[in-house]
Amino acid sequence: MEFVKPSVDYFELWPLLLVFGVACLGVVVEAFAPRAVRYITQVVLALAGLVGALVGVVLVAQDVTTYDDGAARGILAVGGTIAVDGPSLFIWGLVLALAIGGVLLFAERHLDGGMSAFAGQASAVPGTDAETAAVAANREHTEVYPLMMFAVFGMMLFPAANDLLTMFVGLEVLSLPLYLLSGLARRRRLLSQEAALKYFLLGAFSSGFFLYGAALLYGYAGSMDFARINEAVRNDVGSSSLLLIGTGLLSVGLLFKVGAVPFQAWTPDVYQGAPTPVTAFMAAGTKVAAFGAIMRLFYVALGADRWSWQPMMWIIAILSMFVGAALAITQNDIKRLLAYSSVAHTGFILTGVLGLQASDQLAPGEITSVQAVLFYLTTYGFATIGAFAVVSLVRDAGGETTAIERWAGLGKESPVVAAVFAFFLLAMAGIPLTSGFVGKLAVFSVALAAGAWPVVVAAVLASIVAAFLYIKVIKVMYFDEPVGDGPKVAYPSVLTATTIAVGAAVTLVLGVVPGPVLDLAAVAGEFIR
Amino acid sequence: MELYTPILVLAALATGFAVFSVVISAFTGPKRYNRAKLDSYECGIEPTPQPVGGGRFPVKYFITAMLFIVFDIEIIFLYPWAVHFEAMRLFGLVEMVLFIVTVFIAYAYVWRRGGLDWD
Amino acid sequence: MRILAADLPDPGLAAFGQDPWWVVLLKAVLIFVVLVLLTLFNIWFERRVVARMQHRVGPNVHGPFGLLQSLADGVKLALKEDIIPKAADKVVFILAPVIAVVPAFVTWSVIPLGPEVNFFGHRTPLQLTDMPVAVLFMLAIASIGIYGIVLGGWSSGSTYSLLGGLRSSAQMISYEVAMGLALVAVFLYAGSMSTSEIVAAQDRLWFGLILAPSFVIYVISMVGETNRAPFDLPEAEGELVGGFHTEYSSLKFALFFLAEYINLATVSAIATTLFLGGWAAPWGIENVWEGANSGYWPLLWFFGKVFIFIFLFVWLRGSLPRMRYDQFMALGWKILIPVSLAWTVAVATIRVISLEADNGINRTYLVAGIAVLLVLTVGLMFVPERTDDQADAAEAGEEDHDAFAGGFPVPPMPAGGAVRGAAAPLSFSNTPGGRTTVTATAESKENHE
Amino acid sequence: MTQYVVLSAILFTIGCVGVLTRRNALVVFMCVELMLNACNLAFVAFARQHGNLDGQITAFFVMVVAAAEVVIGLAIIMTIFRTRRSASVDDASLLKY
Amino acid sequence: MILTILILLPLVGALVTAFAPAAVSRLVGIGFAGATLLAGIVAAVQYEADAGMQLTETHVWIESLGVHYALGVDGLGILMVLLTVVLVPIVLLAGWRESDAEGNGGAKAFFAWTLALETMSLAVFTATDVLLFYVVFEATLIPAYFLIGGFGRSGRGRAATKFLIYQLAGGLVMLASVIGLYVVSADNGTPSFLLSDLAAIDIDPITQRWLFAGFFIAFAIKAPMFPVHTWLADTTEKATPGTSVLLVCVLDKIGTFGMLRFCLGLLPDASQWATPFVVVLALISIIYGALVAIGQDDVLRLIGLTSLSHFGFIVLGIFVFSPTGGTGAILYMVNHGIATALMFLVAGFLIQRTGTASIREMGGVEKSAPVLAGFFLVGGLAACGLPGLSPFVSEMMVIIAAFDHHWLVGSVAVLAIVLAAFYALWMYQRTMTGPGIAPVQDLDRREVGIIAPLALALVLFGFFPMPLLDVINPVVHDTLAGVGIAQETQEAGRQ
Repeated sequence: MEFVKPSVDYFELWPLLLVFGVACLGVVVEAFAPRAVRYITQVVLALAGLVGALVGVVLVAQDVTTYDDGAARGILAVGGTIAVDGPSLFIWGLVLALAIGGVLLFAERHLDGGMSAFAGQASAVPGTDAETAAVAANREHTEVYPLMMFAVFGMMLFPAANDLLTMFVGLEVLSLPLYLLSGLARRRRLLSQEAALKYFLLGAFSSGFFLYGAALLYGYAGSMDFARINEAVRNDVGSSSLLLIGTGLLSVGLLFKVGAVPFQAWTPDVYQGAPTPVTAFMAAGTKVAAFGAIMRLFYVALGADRWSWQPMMWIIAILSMFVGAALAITQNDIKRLLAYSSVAHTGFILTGVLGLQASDQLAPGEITSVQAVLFYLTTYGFATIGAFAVVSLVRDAGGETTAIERWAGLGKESPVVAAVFAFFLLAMAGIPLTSGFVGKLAVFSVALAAGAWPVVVAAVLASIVAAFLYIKVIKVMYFDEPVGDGPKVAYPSVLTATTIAVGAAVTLVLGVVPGPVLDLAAVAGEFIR
Repeated sequence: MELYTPILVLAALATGFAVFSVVISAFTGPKRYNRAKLDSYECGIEPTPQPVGGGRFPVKYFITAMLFIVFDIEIIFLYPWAVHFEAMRLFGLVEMVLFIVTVFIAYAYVWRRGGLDWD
Repeated sequence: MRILAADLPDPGLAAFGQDPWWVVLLKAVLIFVVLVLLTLFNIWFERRVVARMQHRVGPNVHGPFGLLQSLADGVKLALKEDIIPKAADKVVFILAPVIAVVPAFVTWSVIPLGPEVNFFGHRTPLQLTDMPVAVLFMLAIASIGIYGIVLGGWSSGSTYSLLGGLRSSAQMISYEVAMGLALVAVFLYAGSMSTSEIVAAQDRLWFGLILAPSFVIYVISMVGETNRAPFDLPEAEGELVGGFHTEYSSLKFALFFLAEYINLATVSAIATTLFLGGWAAPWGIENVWEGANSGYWPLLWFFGKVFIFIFLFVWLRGSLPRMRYDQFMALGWKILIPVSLAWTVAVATIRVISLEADNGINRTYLVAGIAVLLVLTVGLMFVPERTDDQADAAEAGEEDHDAFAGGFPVPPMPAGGAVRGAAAPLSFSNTPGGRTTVTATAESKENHE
Repeated sequence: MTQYVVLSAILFTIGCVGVLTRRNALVVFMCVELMLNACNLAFVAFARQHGNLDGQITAFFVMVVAAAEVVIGLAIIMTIFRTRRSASVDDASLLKY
Repeated sequence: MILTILILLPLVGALVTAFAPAAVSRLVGIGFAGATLLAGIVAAVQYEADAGMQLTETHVWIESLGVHYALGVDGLGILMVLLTVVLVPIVLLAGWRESDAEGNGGAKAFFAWTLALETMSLAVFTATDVLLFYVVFEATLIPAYFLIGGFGRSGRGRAATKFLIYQLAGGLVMLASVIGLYVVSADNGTPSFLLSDLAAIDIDPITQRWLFAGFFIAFAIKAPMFPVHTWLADTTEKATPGTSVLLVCVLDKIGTFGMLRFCLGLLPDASQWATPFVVVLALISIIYGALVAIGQDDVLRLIGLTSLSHFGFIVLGIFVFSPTGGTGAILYMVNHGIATALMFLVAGFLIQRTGTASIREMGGVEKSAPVLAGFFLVGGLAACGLPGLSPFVSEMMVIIAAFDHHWLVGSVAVLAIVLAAFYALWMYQRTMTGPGIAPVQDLDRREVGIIAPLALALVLFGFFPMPLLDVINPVVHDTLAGVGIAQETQEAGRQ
């Protein structure tokens, strides 16, 4: 058997490899460092790794040159399995930035009496003396940092994968640590464990679909490689039923990850049950990575087959927006509410994904769908992580108070927190002068330009419903009389404070001067086809 | 598939023998009913009823099983690599060393956390 | 993904899959018969040898030298009542012995017993069949055998059987890892997984010599794999009465017995094939007599080597005490596996150096990789185990709590681990340790009931 | 080859139905594994059909992933089980919408 | 540049007020409002009539979306700016005390939000880039929301939410049209949101109609028209009079302002096409508003509903496409601003004194508080268009134009005057005359000082509307020119 040695291109990959290395190093630290120094070591290690990787992304981004056919910039690494191109790099940077915020939230210890938000001893049964002992011993799982780094690695691999196998591996590497993390809450452990269980079962289920879809596509095209699949689709080899079913199953797996209707069932439970820092990181990061993957798969591999998957996407987008917004209104738990709103946002982003147009149909300087979606992801990511960070501040004796009615009077209790949260909500509602508005504008524009006007109309109507939802919360915070002694706001350490501040700042800046980021997304440009 | 049919022949032979002896023992042996004899053996004391599903096991067995899976998977990758090693040479070696080291990190973690201790 | 092209059919296996049906049938029957007889002989052999070692006589009544003893035992078993306890899960209970015994036979289908011979006027190798993944196949089948034991133990509905089954499964999988890793080195050198080609690859030098560590690891783990003394913990009569087959009687029990002894022969045969040159005559012999490796003679060499191993088994049983379970597991997980991993890498390195000798390789690149691994290994070897986790145990003993949450028959160590290893001198200093041991045992017992 | 694909499809469907209908978390989980293995079968079958090894390699990776899922999944299920002595997904009902 | 200063001044004021110590915050706020007033006057002085769009400034804002930070005012814009900068200080003064009343958000917040609102409104009136307009158009809602929700009578929270939902809904519908414009401009070369660029494109009629629908719905909600007016009554009832002034007299003008700027300016054909429909709606609003107003018992609610009728007039004036009508409409916007502001403020003082807003529980105020009653009467008469007060002029012009358009339309409009007279005078009669409640204390010097200018303005423009008309006519001429061309083409098409 002849063997062709693949080129690994370590330089372009080193952000990826660095994150993975740091994750492994974290495990080594867990194994050998004494318990006393683990916390600080892990936090420093994780932050250093992420920042280093971020720098790496910038360097690589400056370094990459045009790919041979000239349409896109970047390279195909590791024998064509990983595409380091503009969108990949943009998403890497975004994920890393969000992950830094995540680490800061993970490391927060001031909110809950000097303890992090994670269980002292996950294996100890809740309510047993084993658990109380673990709490008394001031235990905490510092494994969360390596786990998170693995998840980040997956989030970076997922959108950069250039064949179905790598994409599947990325999907799993991103999911598995999150399953565990969402089960590690210190408070309300039963809820948390259930969340983990549901997330895991449904997640594994959906990844099964993804895999079978991949198998069928492989059967159709005879290769896992996106470019090959694209060729096959263009030349229309093989039976189109394989292609159709395969595409459907693949999209089931992917749409589950972004929590699109009808695959959103896990979202509220997991968002509510998981420890809030995890929720923040997961909500922001997973969506970014998964949408990167969705765009790559559907644009690069199945772009030629647009007309068969777009109708499905239309329906799913519309459903997601309406169901998400409508169900969100009925919620009385802030985390569930945000979860459903994230479902609605999935619908909006899908609207942008639908804006796919051949480059010759675009006017010079007109915004492309990739650009729009990337921008929306940026705005959404920061707003979400900020919002959940704020949620982790509002507490009472039993931990966080997530019941919305208990938030009444927050405007008087702590005007700053209330204002920041209201700001995030307005951003999600897409009020002008917040980043959310520009994001909506961008995705709607591309969708309309691509002729998906029914979706845009539906999106507009849905965002009216959604707006009502966010305003409802703002009204509670400002104009309702507090029940009982009203909510208390725990004073955060600099870590959470930084995260919230950065989130708010980004949300504001992107709302007022979105130009630079939009241009960056434009420079990120096209996928390597 | 020619290569595999002989195996089936042998397997059929063995199965036939096994089934035969299981069946035949029902007829050759005597049948003398005795309640105590049908109880599960508990050193003579009154046997304790088994909890449904065999009850709960020490978590150690679980951990062992998981470790086994991990290493079995590693072996899955080692075998083809070993067989085609001559083709890959240095590249293969380096990649495999990286792979082994990665697995080894997890192994070290388990070891240090007492996952391998049976006391 | 475009690295690999389609694989070509393995030229080395041209000889196989050509036999007419009657040859196949005949071969199969022969193997079957040979195995049954071999078992009968092995039982007798073991009893005689152990008896010698213990200055007894052993079975000597039935037939010459009591050769028919095992046969008699078999018949006796067949005439015993076939009991199915009422707590048992009937179907599985009956199925278990079958599942245990069939794989034991099937494994032999890929063992090369000799070269191509004239088989009733038809040229065919002395081997039922072979395939590119023969060794993998053997391992797979062997691990199916484990199901028989686990299911047998589980379906008996008796605590002893249950724990016996659990233990045996745990120890089998533990040692299967070490075994599997030990084989990697062989494939590295043979460049194939088909048994016949591995044998062919050893025509110059036996792997048992150049790959001594692999050989040693394999031998140790094969003993563990077969639940034989000193690793016969699943049947530790002191703790578990009969282990997984406590509730079995009559021919069902006989089948388990049969399976165990066939596995004995199987692992020996595998060892012979992979490490001792299979059916090839020991060196020197073909120099003085070139016919040694042709015709049916190789059968002699092959079974000779197999019997060496079987004697080794018996010898071990006769001379070594049973290990404690935790020591046993520690041996498997903490010594065999790391060592075999390190050894594998070392072998691969040597291979590369020898292969790339002509074009000078970049050694620093290479050494770096090895260094990382060795540092990790050595570091692991010499760090005292669980230093900080003992501290944890002191402050909140929930990890141990998990450890025997369901009750675990082996007495737990006192926190200090003072009496680890059998030979700790008994003194007043560790009597509290001893006392805790006792109490812990009691509580664990009642936990698990 | 098609019959292998059909078989894999059947297995996949069985697993899928199992996930949707069964209530015991462990059984659900096994059904998921069944789905993954059905995928493996399909991959290998297609690999043989197309005469390249991609599918077989994929099968390896799928095994790895399946193993990882087993490890994590069993850990999670066991934690729940230890907590409430029941592995039924219906009992996991604290989270209601 | 002056316009940017004009916009930034109140913004800075809002921030400073928000962070200033409570003691001086009100002074700071009023100071900035005054400064803004000055800036507005300066701008007005620099503005010369009959020179089209001027004081313009243009910078690229979001390049990839073709969005610019582009400002400029024509006659209409400058008038609205003036109206705003004049009304805001008055509102602040009027809210000097009551915004501190218990249950309210406090004067500091009131002043800060009001100034923020002023910034946004000024930006709306001066924006010449569609997206910039949209952005600030939506942004006005936030301060308005907090003004309504934070100050006024109980139940204001719901009112605020209702208000915001209505407005957001309209806004988002409009967003669709805005994006539509973007796509259209992208299809015709490079995408741009500049009014000037967009006016250059001639959009095919069908697209125009869709876009028109989006814009018109938004503006109809903003300037309450018949089907989508229901937020108005609740809001004006619950909010403080000051807030109501800002809403009705400034914010709602954005609606009619937008109709002139965008519907007529950018989509002439569609506007032509929609005329019958819009005119009917306008008439319904006129009559319906008047009728409902008559039935009201709450003073503020009543006043709010009267302006529904007035906005009907304005829209009618705009959509009859005649110079008289257009001029009348724009003039009406100014006058209505002044008159209604007067009404609201006086009513506010009245409610402060009587402690109730229910007409049924008032009466005979004129005996104890003649000055208050006098101002109230002026306002009422202005509302029903008494000759000599400025609304009369505009109302007449609109009605004449209506008759030119179609005799039926005109006569319906006339009918409204009668109704107006009825509700205005009947309200006055029920509250001021007749058997008195406990005597109330008359307006003090501060309050007189606050509302006197408005009354004066009413009288002044009643007799000398010329200065306003000079500013207005060119705008109307330009706008109608745009539409008129369309008319001719249509006729050409018919022959």
